[in-house]
Amino acid sequence: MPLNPLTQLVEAALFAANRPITVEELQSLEPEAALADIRTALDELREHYDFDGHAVEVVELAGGHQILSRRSFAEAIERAQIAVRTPRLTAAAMETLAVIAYRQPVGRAEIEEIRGVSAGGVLRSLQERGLIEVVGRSEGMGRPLLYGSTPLFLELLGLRDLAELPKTEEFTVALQPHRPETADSDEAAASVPAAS
Amino acid sequence: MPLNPLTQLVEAALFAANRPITVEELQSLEPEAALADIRTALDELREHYDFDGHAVEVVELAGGHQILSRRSFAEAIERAQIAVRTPRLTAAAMETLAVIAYRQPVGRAEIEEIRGVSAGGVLRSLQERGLIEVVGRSEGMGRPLLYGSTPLFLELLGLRDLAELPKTEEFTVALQPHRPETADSDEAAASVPAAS
Amino acid sequence: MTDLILSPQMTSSSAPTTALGADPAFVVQLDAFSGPLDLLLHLLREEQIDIADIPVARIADQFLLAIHDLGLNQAADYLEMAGRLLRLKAQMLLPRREGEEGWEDPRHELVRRLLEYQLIREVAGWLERAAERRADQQPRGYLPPPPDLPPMPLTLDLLQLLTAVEKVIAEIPSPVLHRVVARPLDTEGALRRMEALLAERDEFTWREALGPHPTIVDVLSTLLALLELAKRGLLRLAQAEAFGSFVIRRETPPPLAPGATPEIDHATQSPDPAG
Repeated sequence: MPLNPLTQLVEAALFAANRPITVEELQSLEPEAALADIRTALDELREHYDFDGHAVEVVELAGGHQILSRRSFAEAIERAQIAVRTPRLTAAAMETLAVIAYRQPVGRAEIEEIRGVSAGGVLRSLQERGLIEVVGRSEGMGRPLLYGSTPLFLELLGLRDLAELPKTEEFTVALQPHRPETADSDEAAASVPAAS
Repeated sequence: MPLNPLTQLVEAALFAANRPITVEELQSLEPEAALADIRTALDELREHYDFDGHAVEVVELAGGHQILSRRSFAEAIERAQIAVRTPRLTAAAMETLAVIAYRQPVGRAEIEEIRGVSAGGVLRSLQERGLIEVVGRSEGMGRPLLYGSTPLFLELLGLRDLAELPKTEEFTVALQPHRPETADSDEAAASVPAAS
Repeated sequence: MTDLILSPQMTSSSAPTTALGADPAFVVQLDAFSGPLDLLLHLLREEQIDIADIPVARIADQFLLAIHDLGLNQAADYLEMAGRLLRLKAQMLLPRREGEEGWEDPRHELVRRLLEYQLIREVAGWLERAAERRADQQPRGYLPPPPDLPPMPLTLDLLQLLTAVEKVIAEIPSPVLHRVVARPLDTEGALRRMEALLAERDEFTWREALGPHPTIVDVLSTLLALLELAKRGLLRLAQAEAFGSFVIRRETPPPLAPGATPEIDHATQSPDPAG
């Protein structure tokens, strides 16, 4: 089942670009193709990869599409030292990202207030990694910088958009005062929730 | 015609690798596979890509194997890359560039003092884009690097040289290098307090 | 601040054994906690304490002991929290009447912060798991350098650069620069000016003495010159009212114009050769 020409073009572009590409960007490959045609081509490519059992798949994330290797091969690839895994962020970085993701645009003072620690170093390194960016200045005293998350943040988490972040209400378990008798079950639950 | 498991593994590894991978390296993915099995898997992958008209192919180079996009898509990919990225400078980069253009040679500390934010990430990205370069080291503590603008900077602005940068009264006051005030030479101006 | 640097003896009496103090492996791991709130949550969990009803005195002591044992008692963030806890401990000890109107539990703010932080921890955990899942999938590893492409067309123009320059300037806090310049008073010059004035007129005002647009230097020089001339008895300074402009009057006849003085005119009318 040979791929049709537009699908080939889409595959070439997704393969060449090392980041999520939007449907609109793909359309610029072939000006005569409608957005619907691009979507059809993406579907064909996705189905083809699935049907033939390719080790890669078309993933939708950060507002675009990207070809990524399938999850099941990660361990073997790492073991053979052919590619390295993205290094994990520290707890401090993750907490700071959490505050920014949910409160953006948010200033340093508020982040520090919530986390109870100074945030200068973490903010700088998150900014250098391109996971957050300055999105404006507050009207307050000294007009402090306000931070927001970047598309790369979505890429790091494999999210399509910010709406995919769980609502804070979904974490209400955590807001329940911690009671002795439920301590064990809480901890067990805390480690699982978003596994699916 | 679904790919067999070893072929999948080889595909995943070649896709994720940042360099050509030898048959021996591929073998380490699956210790039970013989070198001949790896070669068969490589052949199967190559034939599959050819048969289904994929935009990529398995190429043998530098003593190893690599998946590359086909030559016939080079133009489209090139076009796509241009369409994909419109590299615009961020406000932070612009401001940093402005400080450097008018104050060069200038160190990171001074840039940070003027802009009130850390400049490490921005400096690196401006340097990577070839808009600024290290032009020396300061005599000060730790002999910090000094930055200046590059010919590319002038090229992008359409300027013949730095002297063509506009000079307004405002700019010169704020961005001129500090000069130590010499008291005695000012006696003539003694009756005009504001040095306007 | 000094009372926050604890010696172990100060707390050992009240502190029950915590996992932190007992396990030496824990002590080494400084990064075990991402902040004072994290440590506080840990202590509450250890003790199986309801966040809504924290025994502040006990937790404050445990917190102090913990940061001491963990070597965190140098970190400002932990010290600040220790300070808060000690204040809270003191507030809880204040006597209050039963059912007192308007009494607010001083622990309220701490509880609010702990709950908020706990939520952020949950969110961070979710993000962490999402990132782990994403890291299980590799992007294409090899990216060839673009073949002989001209440098990326950067959107950069002069107007943008100048706008950026203006922005930078706008943000620069205007430097407070005091120019300190030696400005010697020109008393000599002022003396000569005053003598010239006195030669012409019997009487003139302070304002006239200063001339148009005097600088502070002119004012001081003129004043000194006038005082000097008054001391020599060449003029008299008079002020009609308090804070009024003062009048300068010549005290002796000018040597160069004898015929101009009224006294001489009256006394010696005839000897005038021209008469």
